[in-house]
Amino acid sequence: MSAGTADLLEARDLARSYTVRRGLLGRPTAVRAVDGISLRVARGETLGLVGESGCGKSTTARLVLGIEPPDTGSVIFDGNAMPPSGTAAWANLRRRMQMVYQDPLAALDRRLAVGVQIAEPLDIHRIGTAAEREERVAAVMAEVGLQPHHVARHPQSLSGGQRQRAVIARALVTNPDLLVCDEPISALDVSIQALVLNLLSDLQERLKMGMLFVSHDLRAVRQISQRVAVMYLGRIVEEGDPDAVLHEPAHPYTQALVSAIPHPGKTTSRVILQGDPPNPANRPTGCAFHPRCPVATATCRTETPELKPRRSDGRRVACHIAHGEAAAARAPALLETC
Amino acid sequence: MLHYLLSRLLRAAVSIIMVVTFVFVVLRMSGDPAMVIMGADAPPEAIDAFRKSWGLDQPLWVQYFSFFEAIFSGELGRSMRDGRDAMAVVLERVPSTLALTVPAFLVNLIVGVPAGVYAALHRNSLIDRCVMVMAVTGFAVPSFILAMLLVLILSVNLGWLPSAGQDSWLNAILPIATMGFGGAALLARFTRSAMLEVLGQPYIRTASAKGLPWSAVVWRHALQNAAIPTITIIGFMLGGLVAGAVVVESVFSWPGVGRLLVISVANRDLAIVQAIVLMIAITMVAANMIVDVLYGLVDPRMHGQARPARR
Amino acid sequence: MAFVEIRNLSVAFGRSPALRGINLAVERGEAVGLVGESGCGKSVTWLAALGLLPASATVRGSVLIDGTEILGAPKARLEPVRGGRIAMIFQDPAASLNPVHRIGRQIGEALGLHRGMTGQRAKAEVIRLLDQVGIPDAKNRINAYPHELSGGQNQRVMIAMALAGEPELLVADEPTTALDVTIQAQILDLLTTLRRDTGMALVLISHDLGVVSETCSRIAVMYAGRIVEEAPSGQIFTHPNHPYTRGLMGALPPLSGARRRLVAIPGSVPEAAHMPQGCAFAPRCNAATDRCAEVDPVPLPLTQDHSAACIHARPYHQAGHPSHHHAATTRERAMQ
Amino acid sequence: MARLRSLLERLNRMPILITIAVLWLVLMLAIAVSADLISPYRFTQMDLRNRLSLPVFMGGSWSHVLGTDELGRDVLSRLITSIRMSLLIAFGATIIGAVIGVTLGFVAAHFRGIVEQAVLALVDFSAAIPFLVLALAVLAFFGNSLVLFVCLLGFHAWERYARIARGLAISGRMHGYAAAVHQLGASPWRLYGRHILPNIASTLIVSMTLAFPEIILLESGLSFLGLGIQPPGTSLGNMVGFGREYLSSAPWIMLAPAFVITATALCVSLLGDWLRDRLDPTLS
Amino acid sequence: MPRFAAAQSADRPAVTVAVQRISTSNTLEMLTEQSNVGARIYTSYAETLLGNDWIGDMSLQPQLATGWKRLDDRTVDVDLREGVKFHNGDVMTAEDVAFSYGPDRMWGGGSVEVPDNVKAVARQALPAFERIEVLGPHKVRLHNASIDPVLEGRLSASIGMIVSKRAFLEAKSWMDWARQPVTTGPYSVAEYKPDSVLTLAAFDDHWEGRPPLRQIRFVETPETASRINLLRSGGADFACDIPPDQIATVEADKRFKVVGGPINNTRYTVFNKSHPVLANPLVRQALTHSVDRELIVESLWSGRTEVPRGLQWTFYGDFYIADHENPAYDPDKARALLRKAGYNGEPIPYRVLNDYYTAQTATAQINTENWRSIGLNIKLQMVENWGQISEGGPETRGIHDWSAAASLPDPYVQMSGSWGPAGSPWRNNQWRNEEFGNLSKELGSSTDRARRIAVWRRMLQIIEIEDPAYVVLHRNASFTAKRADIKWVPSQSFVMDFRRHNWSA
Ligand SMILES: Nc1ncnc2c1ncn2[C@@H]1O[C@H](COP(=O)(O)OP(=O)(O)OP(=O)(O)O)[C@@H](O)[C@H]1O
Ligand SMILES: Nc1ncnc2c1ncn2[C@@H]1O[C@H](COP(=O)(O)OP(=O)(O)OP(=O)(O)O)[C@@H](O)[C@H]1O
Ligand SMILES: [Mg+2]
Ligand SMILES: [Mg+2]
Repeated sequence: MSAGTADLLEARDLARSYTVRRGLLGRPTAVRAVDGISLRVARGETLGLVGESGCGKSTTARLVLGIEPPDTGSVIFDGNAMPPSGTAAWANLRRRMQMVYQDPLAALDRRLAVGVQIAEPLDIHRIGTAAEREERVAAVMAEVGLQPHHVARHPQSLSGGQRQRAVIARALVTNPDLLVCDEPISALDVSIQALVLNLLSDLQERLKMGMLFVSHDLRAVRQISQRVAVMYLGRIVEEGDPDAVLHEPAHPYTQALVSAIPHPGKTTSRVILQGDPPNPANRPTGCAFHPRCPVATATCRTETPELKPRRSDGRRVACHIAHGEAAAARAPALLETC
Repeated sequence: MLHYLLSRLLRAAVSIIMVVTFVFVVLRMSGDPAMVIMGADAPPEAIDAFRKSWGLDQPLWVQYFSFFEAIFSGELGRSMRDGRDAMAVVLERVPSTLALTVPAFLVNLIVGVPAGVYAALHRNSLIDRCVMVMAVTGFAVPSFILAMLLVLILSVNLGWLPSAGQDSWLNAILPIATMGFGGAALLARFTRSAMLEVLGQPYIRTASAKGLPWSAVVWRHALQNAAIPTITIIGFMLGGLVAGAVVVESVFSWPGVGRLLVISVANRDLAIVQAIVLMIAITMVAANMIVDVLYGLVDPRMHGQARPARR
Repeated sequence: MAFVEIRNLSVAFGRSPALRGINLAVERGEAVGLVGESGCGKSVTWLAALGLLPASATVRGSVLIDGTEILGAPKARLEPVRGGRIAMIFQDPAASLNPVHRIGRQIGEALGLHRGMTGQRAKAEVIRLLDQVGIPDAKNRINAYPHELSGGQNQRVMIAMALAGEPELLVADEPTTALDVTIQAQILDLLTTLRRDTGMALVLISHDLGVVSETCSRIAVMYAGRIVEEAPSGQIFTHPNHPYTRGLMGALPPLSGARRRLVAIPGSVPEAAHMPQGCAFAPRCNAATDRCAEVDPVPLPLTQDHSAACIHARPYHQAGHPSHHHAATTRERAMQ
Repeated sequence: MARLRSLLERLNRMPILITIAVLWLVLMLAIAVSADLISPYRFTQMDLRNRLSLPVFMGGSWSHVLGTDELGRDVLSRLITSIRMSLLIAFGATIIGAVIGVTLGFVAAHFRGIVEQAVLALVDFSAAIPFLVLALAVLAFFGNSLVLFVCLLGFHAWERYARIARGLAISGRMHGYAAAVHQLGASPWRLYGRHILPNIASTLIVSMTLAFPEIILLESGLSFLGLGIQPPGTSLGNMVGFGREYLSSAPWIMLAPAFVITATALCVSLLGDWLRDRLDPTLS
Repeated sequence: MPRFAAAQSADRPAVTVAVQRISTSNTLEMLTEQSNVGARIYTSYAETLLGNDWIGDMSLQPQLATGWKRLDDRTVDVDLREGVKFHNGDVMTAEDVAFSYGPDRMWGGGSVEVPDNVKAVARQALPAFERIEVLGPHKVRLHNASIDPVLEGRLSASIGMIVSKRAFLEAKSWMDWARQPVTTGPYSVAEYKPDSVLTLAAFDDHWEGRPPLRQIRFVETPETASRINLLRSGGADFACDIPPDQIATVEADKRFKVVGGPINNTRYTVFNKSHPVLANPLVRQALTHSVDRELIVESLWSGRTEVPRGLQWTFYGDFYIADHENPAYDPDKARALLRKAGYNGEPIPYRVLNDYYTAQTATAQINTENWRSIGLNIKLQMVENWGQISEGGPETRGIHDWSAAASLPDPYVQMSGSWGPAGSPWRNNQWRNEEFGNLSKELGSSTDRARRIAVWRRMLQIIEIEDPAYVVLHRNASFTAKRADIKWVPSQSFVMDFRRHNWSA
């Protein structure tokens, strides 16, 4: 945190559950999608958010943007608490915070041409004249690698990657202060990925844009973020410098994750996680990861580890073993670095 | 669940009170029932006496409150015309109305929905055009013209079916056909439009890619997603089941609720009108509940909107 | 004969061509990777093959399964193929799942269709499939609706649904974009195992070169509606021959070392309706010559199983290095 | 200029049936606008010695092209005046009903909770009130004014729009695009007007094209009960209603207006369906 | 025996009659069913002491009374027919007759609660009725409180249908009775579904012998076209209330015939003298002079009815003023009258019910056109019920339609009852005329026939010419379509006579 200025975004202790009912008469059960997350994003900084599928990343993204109200916890944007969704203050904030959706097809209105949809934030926040808007849209589209003739296309007649770029363009068109990207590049080929990642870093530098970058692509995360947080079952289990986290993962889950990164042209050995995948409707006691953890001990089964800086190098991690509070049950699997 | 039911019942009560009040005010303030029922030649004393005996000489609000008082004691009042218990009069008519409306409703469903689906699947084909022209014509031809034409052809000229009355089930065929035609047309058009809306969705492609035969894709996947407008219309149809159809009942001299309503409104026979309106309101409310449950069934996203579980 | 053979497949939407003559063969049990520029026609290829494109598309060419033409085949011939012989995993899982049906039902449907399973048996199988793709709490999740699942979970439902029909060929269109690497690894393992055990062929469409190289034995690179390079996966990374393929390799963000600015291929794909006369990649190619703007290159065999559609591509010896001289003969051949 | 050209181009692409429909509607509008100029007689002008005279195509004279009615009035002149009246009523009421219904439906869908309950209570209320009673109310309390009459008929179908709009809007809001637009900071106006409305427009268009003939017929029913357009005024429904006794003896009195009703409804529907299909970019 | 009866009844036809309305009040008791509508049905199941020769000249005929003798101006002795049975098998006695005219049924104050409006109706029909005295098992004496020139005639009024005392007292309430009366007519009420169907079954113990029909069904068929179609498709043998324009349509099929014609009911249009414009008799005279009756009869009625000489009937005998003239159709004279009256375009409302009377709307439109053509600003208002016709202040009530019927050969009952000081227009301040009022009283109390005729002539002059209260349009006509092979004669009223003397097929 730079001295004097508050963080752009600060989330404290966010939690969110969904009720699901099985059948008409089924008993409602709570699914804890996010279970106590705190994070900060400074101006000009990118926080990468990685983690297992279904661990609550998209939900976190929605919560920090105030699209959904958290059950508990609070979001502070630019020093002020997030106004309730739907209010004028909330709506005004939107020009400063934007989101790139995970599923672009669903996030686009199939009745409107993409050009119109990209221009929409400008229309909504009455930015510029009609001509300026048109110009701006053309510029953004070019920046994300869309061609001028795509302006009049409807979402369903675009390819997956083109749609994704349309969503990115829409999010960038207002030059937001905060950008939350939920899998922004998953459908892009590497060349366009490069284009988009370069674009994002440029904007970040130029506009001091803060970014929450949710992705499964650890290369991209490393490329773009200053810090990375690893989530597991609704909580952050490790946070730190991307290189450090990716090369010397402290948490056993991170270790498994890093080992699974595929490398073009090589076939590598990796840690395949054993045991059942985690179920947010039925959270294990103690450390949520312990049923699948190769090094879990008795403590892990009963005591929930806290996310705190490790004494050795100050890495924030939530693991009894990493903190040396418990001895590993077995020697950790050999992790090769690359 | 309980909360849902309670709010539903509260709303139903509010609507019903509004309906009853409205009908009361309208009927009371648009023509003197004494005059209407006794006729133009009745001596003024008779009219005064009539007014007095039905409490029509009281101020409106007194009448209103005593009317509600009576309702809460389960007494809907008596017909001003012949002194019969209003509910009994209405209930006596309901079966004969249902004898027309229920089959007509089924005809609507059985003909209308498939016709709409079919037309959607063959968009712009000759068949689509024919179905839709039929549907529009069926809807735009005044029902008494349709009824009269059916009667002229099938009863008067061919002598196959009776033209009016209520002597056997044969009498019901023509009125049901008349009513069925218009309603089916309505459903067909809504269904077609909603189907077209859905057929371009990616999940329809998924279903096809699974290898489902096209008919199964349509019936199992598309129809349910397209169902909301159709269900809404079906809800209105369900709600209208007890109200009958004025024109058709008149043309076929079918003594149903619709005609009773017209006669009773014309006579300002409040108790009967209220009894009918109450029945209609209750069916409407019931139909709405059914519709809401159906909404939830066809589109799980409409159910409760994944309300957060607050701890 | 190849199990599936696509010959000269071309697709146009109105006046703009999306595919400009695709030739691709997939053998039984083979895993083919399909990579390429976003919007180059990877998805359309397979949608066209299975007859799933909207009516506005004009499709030409031929798609043979075991020698039987399925392009433009009547529904009765096409339906058993879809899902049963060729299953497809779509790119946008959330939109591609029916929002009003429970996921268990959607998967069960495929089981009923292609494996005649119903009732409890089908349910047990659905749970097994969901377990297999790593959906937690499968027993309860079969009752979930797509909107109650996360992006990655929906994607896995799509995968389970495609596997339900035990297809002979699985076309997976970016099946792991929403999955974290551990689950991705698990899914890829699963696909590989299935391939080994059942002889299922796999076409993997992906942008993740790592994923493709790990899973597939052969890789086809597409650009602007054509296959521009095709090679065994080892060779394509060691001997990328088409300049586009080389560009792709170069754009990959590194996982270690100093962070440098990424190198994207400059320029953009030409508009489909206004394809340049010569090589479609020429305007963006740093090795382009005048000739490139005139000649529309056809695939040239470089080695026995490596071909590239570039007039500058040169044959090489598998062990050796490609020479840096232009072979006139190659150029001439390309011109025919 | 370019716009004009593209318009012409579009017209060129219109199927023949649609062209006919458009032409018919234009004709009707022209008749409505110039009714006073083109009608050969005053529509109330009676010629009792020349009652029920045959139309030309049944062998009548050219002085009354469509024959005369039971009071010897020129059917053509009455038809022309009726077209004006009925078009006014039908278009006016259809639009009023749609606007009120859709607005309230959206309001219900947007606010949910107590507002939704209130709107739904109103819907139930209005659906349960026999239209007859409603008509009675308006006419008894406000007199027989045309404006009120149009509003009244507009109220007829509002609850259908309201329910459909609410149902579809709730379902639409669950879609990702609505959430996305909401998060862009769009006002409810924009969300409902620009995104949800076009997405549910096709159903609403169908509903409106259905409401059109319905309203004409409803007016006929009301006229018949003495609550609609009153003699000596005339409307298509009114002509059909009063002419129906003559279905077998002098069919031209009512068949001409019945034909106009049906044909206009047909054209409106064809046009509506076509428009609906055009507005739907997923079709093509 | 039952078998024989069955065989017997099987050889008699059953007929179905399609009617627009069965009973306005939904009752079969004539004390509550006061409209023209009820007249059609009641003679088939109920009988009065004196009857009318409906299909003849309307003259009084013995019915349940075999003879009557006037003792003085206020008393009549009546001999009752013997061997008359009620539908419940009881034999009719003087007790039943006295009861039928007694407090329990009509006047109240007896053991049964009588609705007040019934009392009022009874009082209007029998204004000075005192009591009926039982003189013997088959002899009664009627006492009237005042002199009544038409006392016997009143015994033929429909409200005086003779009912079974036992059955009446056994009924749960007056209204229950009114829906199921037990009477003496040739047919008994087998089933009555209000607004739908009334089935009458032959009453074989009727004093005239077995009635000619096994069963009569009146089915309510509100639509004209439906009635005709019902007839044409064989669903009915009679279709009532056929508008004149449809006669040709029906008769185009040789199997059917339309019978009927003018009846003893006259259509007229009445004025509200308290309306500021109509207060001026000149304006009203102008109105009367611009009604083209002949044209209406000619066009709307195809000439099948006639224009009476004012509100009087030929069966009035020497009360019929043969030289009385209706105001002639003379637009110029009407315009002149208007000028004289200083009328300048004030609106005059004309309230019309939608075809309550046959061709009412058409007639009203013709009148309106005629009135407008002389410069009157007539505002045609279609209203929905009688209540709305009399609503509002005097300036909102101008003109409306009415009809009048007479069944006794004396103008007093009809004219004084409708327009005299006891009539509703007088009491509603719609039309009053002092001289007319006094004459009306004299007409009712005098026994000097010549004087009464003179009084009557003057009354007509006042109410139709000098200070017009109304303008007579034409006689009403009633047309009934029937199977051509049925020999059946319509009456000069709404009554349908299905007795044995009027049936053969
Ligand atoms: N329905 C359609 N109408 C018009 N053009 C279409 C349609 N569908 C696809 N296209 C165009 O066809 C081209 C190929 O699309 P396709 O979806 O196959 O691309 P892709 O290779 O799958 O790309 P991505 O990796 O981005 O998904 C694209 O340029 C796209 O814009
Ligand atoms: N509307 C909902 N109703 C019920 N459960 C939900 C809902 N939305 C999300 N969940 C559950 O919450 C959990 C977290 O979902 P979320 O979408 O945040 O995951 P994610 O981390 O984004 O995963 P992915 O990488 O697969 O997109 C999942 O288990 C999901 O099933
Ligand atoms: Mg997600
Ligand atoms: Mg694709």
